[in-house]
Amino acid sequence: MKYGYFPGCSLTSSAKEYDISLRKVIDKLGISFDEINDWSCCGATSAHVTNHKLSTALAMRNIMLAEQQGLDNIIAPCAACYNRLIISQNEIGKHTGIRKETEDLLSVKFKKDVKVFNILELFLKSGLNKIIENRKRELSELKAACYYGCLLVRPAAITKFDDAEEPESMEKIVEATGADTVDWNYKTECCGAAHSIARRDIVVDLSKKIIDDAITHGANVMVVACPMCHTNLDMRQRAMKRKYPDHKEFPVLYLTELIGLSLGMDEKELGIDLHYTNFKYADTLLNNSAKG
Amino acid sequence: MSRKADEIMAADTLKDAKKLQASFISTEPFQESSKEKEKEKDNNKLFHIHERNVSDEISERTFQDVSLCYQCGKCSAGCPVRYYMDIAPNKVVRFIQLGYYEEALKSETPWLCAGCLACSVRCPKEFDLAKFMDAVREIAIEKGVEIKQENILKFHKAFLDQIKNHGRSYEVGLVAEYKMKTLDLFQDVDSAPGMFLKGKLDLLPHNIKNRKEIKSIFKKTSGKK
Amino acid sequence: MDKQNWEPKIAAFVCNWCTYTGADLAGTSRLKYPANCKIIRVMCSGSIDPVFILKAFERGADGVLVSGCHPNDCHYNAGNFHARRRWDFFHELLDFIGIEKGRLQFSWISASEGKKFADVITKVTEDIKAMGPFTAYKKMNSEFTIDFPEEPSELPEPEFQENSDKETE
Amino acid sequence: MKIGVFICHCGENISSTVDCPRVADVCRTYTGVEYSVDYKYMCSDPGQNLIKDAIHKYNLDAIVVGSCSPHMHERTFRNAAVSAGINPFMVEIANLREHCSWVHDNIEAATRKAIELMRMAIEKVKRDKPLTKIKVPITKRVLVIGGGIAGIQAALDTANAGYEVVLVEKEPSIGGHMSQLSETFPTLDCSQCILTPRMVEVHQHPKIKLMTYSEVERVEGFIGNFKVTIKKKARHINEDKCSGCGMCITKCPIKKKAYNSFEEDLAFRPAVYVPFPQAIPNIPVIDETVCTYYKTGKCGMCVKVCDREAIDFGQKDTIHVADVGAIIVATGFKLYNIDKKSADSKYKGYGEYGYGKYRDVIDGLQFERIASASGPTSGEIKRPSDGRVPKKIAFIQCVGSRDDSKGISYCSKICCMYTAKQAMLYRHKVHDGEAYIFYMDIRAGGKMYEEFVRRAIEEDKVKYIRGRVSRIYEEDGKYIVKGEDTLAGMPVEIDADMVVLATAMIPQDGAESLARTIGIPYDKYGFFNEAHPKLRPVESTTAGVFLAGACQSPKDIPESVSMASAAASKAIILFANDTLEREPVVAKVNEDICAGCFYCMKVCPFGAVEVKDVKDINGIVYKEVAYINQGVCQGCGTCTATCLSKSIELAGFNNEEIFAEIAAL
Repeated sequence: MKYGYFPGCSLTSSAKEYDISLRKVIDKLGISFDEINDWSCCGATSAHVTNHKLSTALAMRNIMLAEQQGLDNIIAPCAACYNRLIISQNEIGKHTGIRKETEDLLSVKFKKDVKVFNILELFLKSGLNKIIENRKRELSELKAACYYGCLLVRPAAITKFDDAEEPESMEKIVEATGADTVDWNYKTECCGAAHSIARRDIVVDLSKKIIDDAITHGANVMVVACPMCHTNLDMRQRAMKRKYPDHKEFPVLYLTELIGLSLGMDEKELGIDLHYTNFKYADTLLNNSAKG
Repeated sequence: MSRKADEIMAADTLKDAKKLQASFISTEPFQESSKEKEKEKDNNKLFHIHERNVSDEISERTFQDVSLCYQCGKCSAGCPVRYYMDIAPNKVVRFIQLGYYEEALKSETPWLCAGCLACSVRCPKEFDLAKFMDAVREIAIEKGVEIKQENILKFHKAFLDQIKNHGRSYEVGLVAEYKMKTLDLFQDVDSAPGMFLKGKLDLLPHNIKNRKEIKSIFKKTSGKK
Repeated sequence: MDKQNWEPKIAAFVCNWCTYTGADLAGTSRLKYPANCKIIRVMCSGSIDPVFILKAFERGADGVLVSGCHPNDCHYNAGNFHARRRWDFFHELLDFIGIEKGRLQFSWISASEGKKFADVITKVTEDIKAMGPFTAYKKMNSEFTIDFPEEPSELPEPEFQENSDKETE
Repeated sequence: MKIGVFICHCGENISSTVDCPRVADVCRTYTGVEYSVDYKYMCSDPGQNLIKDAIHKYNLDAIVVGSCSPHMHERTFRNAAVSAGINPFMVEIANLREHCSWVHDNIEAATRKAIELMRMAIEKVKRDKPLTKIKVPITKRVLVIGGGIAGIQAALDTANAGYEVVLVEKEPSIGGHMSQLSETFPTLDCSQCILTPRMVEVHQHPKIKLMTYSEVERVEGFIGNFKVTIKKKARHINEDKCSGCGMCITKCPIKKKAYNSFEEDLAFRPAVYVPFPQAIPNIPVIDETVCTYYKTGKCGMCVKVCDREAIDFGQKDTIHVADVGAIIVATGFKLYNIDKKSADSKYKGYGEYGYGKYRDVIDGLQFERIASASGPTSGEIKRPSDGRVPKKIAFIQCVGSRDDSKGISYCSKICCMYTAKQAMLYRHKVHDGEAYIFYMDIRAGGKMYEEFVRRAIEEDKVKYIRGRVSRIYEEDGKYIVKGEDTLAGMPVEIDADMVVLATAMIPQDGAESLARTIGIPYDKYGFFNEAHPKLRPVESTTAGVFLAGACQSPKDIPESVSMASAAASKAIILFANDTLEREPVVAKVNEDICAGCFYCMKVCPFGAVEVKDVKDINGIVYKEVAYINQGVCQGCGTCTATCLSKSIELAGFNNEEIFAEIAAL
């Protein structure tokens, strides 16, 4: 199956490594993408918190482009984009008024039902055994805390793919890489999201709690599937360190990077060196054997 | 010193800078917090809030009636940013239910809502509180209510300006504009240079081809209700 | 016919336990709705024979409403389920024989939903008004003579119809 | 036929929008109408006399009254007609008040509609036929389904009135949920102490036939004449021989393979067991699913130790049939649990409270067992996970209840009270412990209830926090309960050692299928529906079937008991007559044209349709037709609409009558 690809703004800039690793991984797994031509911002956060018409129109513009390009399924790796796209679709599906308004705005008629998938669905659908078959190394030294954040599984009534409170799909994918997962409490707790710049204090506090909980439950790496979460959990660790001096650096990886590692790619290839926190798989091996 | 005097003091010292801002920022003229302006705004807007029933307006925009909420407080209990808010999220709903629109619209709470949807998925009445907060913010902007969490609004405006101009988010422009709007020049110094060094921030924006369309979307949706 | 002053004639077949009582409640609550609809009480919506409806159209009704208890709320446990199943088929049939689907409407109105009853009657009346008079049968009647054995022997039209305008003046 | 028409003004209720004299005048012109009059109050004595006099004077055969709803005064006018010598079913009511004058403003339109309504009623009455009430005999025996407190009370009341009772309970012992409770609100008296004497009384009562470990399989027949098939499940113990000594239980080597459901899974039970020591009857049951004998054919330890030779591995389920005249349904409730539910379930679980994965997050009944002196901890409050005494305990009310998103919109009614009681018990037993209750509203309507709650707050210092809990986490063996104090407007986090959830009361398993077996309606949750929410609260819509206790809606003990007594007295009232009379609105088959397709049999919700052989003069069956048992038929008429040959007619609403109404539209 061919997927349309909606990278979203973050993946072209602050979350470049997510884009890089995703492309590498899917290439290896034999999945192909068609980037949506001339895609624009999905309207995440800033638009929908201030102007609902604008946010629906921005999201639906991309769905419209996908439709025009003949794409039935699109994949939105950014959790915020994914959420905006499906919620907008749901809105226009449910309320004829909004549908009409949006169609008039974009001067189109939505015909097809373009399906939007998130990154977890992509890997679950394309088959976990693909990862297992192509695995070059088992990441058995890793104890991953799978962090879903808010927007991947909520609202469950619309996302319809996993449980909103006790999701398990990311664990399944991570376990396919040979890594261990930990059962922890803050899987779906919010990291502060778009407040990253305007209210960094909040983001630092919330992200700190999340990282601490992961550490308490024995994790040595956190896996995320959202560029906004990554920014908050990774980049904000410096600010965390300033506010909480005893904070120890904790690596945060994108799900695709983890899969990439298990497929035998190295950190540089996957863009892990672009993170603010340092992570080398070899170091983990060393650390663990030193402890053991 | 009284609060008003405080404001005047602040206004005086930052006056020039703010004028500069006003000329730079394309979205809306910065509202000077001088006494006259404040008064004028009050006369024009706030006292007319009751003219049109805000709760009806919210119901219309969100397709759910605010009377659904029975004030159990589960939303507030699970809200990750609850500790930073001035009033609990359920109280914002309460204010709207009872017609204390001004109190609700002036609250910081809607602006601090991170839209994580924890409240919406757990609400026993299936009331989508996140959506409700979106509508409250929207109406607060339209009514010209003074927004206490102005940095958050400025961030959103700066972000939308990038989208409007480029079609996609342009982070350098975003940060620059945000800084200009807030004059908070030192906040992200530890991350931005790092971003440049790591090659994550492009100095030039990614412009999409059909920027005309985006501009027209913005134009058509900016009309106030 | 003067389309401006035309008032539709609507027959409502309702069950004794839920909708009829709901209609009573609309009355006790003094809710107002158009006077076009006349109720025919049956014990259960399950006992409404499709022939009743055809008969109503034949007798000049412009619309028909069928209403019973909500699912699971039937006084007779399951009558309304049978009714529902029957109407699914019957709707198609109506369309086939040339009666627009909108002329026959269904609803579930419980004994406590007086407001809903008033709303439904108002809506049905508006819908039928928008559709205009139902003339298909009348036309047919003029083309063929059909013998209806059950037809009551005599039915004088009320005399006041001609005088009514004067009276209101 | 001579018809009399009577138009009521209802004071001004009708006449203010309907021109009553004009209606009467127009009606007078219709064929068959002999007499037509309007009057201020038809239902008053002078009004009724007016009707009676007119019937005599004009020799009327039928009357039509244009008045209020037939649900109001149909009976009044029928009685008036009867006293003047007319059959009550030759009376038709046109609803000019609720359906006309009260709902329209325009006098002209309302008057026209009134005339049309009258015209329809006149056309119908012309085709009405005199009907007589139906008489059926009564079997004076009651079936009580469910042996909880409601069933026990209903059985005892009926038996003490001198009627025989068959009490069917699906568990091995009667007692129900009440036997599991520690102490009861608002008196704090011990639940078992007040219940056990009642259980013994049931056991010893000569009029009560107790059938435990049994289920109702089938119900046929109708009021006064039900035939009930009961399956008695095999106990694998000969009840006549067993003395209840309990040796088999003590010696059974299988100790830890099955959870003790009486202890709400907080303890184990052997393969052969009685649910609890005071069980009635005190006869054990062998659980085939865990017993070694049924797996390997070996063991037989119980056989060896039983000196009465009561163990019977070969025992089979037996089927019993009982003839009864009335049925009292008292199947009670069960507790909703917070576990993850399957996608097709009408309920959803609480992921935010961990879907039941935290062992010290328990429900109200589990707490009852922990607090009960006969429970797994002998009444000491201890955590199920590690047996430590919790020093901080949080109670959460409305778990499931009043939560539309989980599929339950109603209030479970008893949780406010039992949570207050449990918090009180906790404070009595753990003096240095802290108790918090998260609530939304305290619903303490009842004698001494509010006082009881205040006592918990004022004397026992239980801390009430108004707000629903959003999330429970486990952290270092503590449970972090995240709430909001909506009164103070402050977020609250409690690090509790144990959390008790007051989960919703939902209908007992199998309630819906039992309802279908008996033929009674139930609501969307599975609670049985009463015939009228206010005036017939203990009757089901099926004649002769009565409801008692929490199977109808959540209830506490006193309410269940009063409802049980009410249901019993309903049965006793029924039995006060030897035969019973019914409204003659029933369906009848025209055997000459019945084609014998029996579609009517499939659709009849009451099983009233039977197969009847039609014989020729030589006694040879030449066709089968449908026959409708007049005692069972409730008169819904679904069969009439289904009948392909149009051979079924519903008395009082036959096709001819309805066609006449349609024709008069």
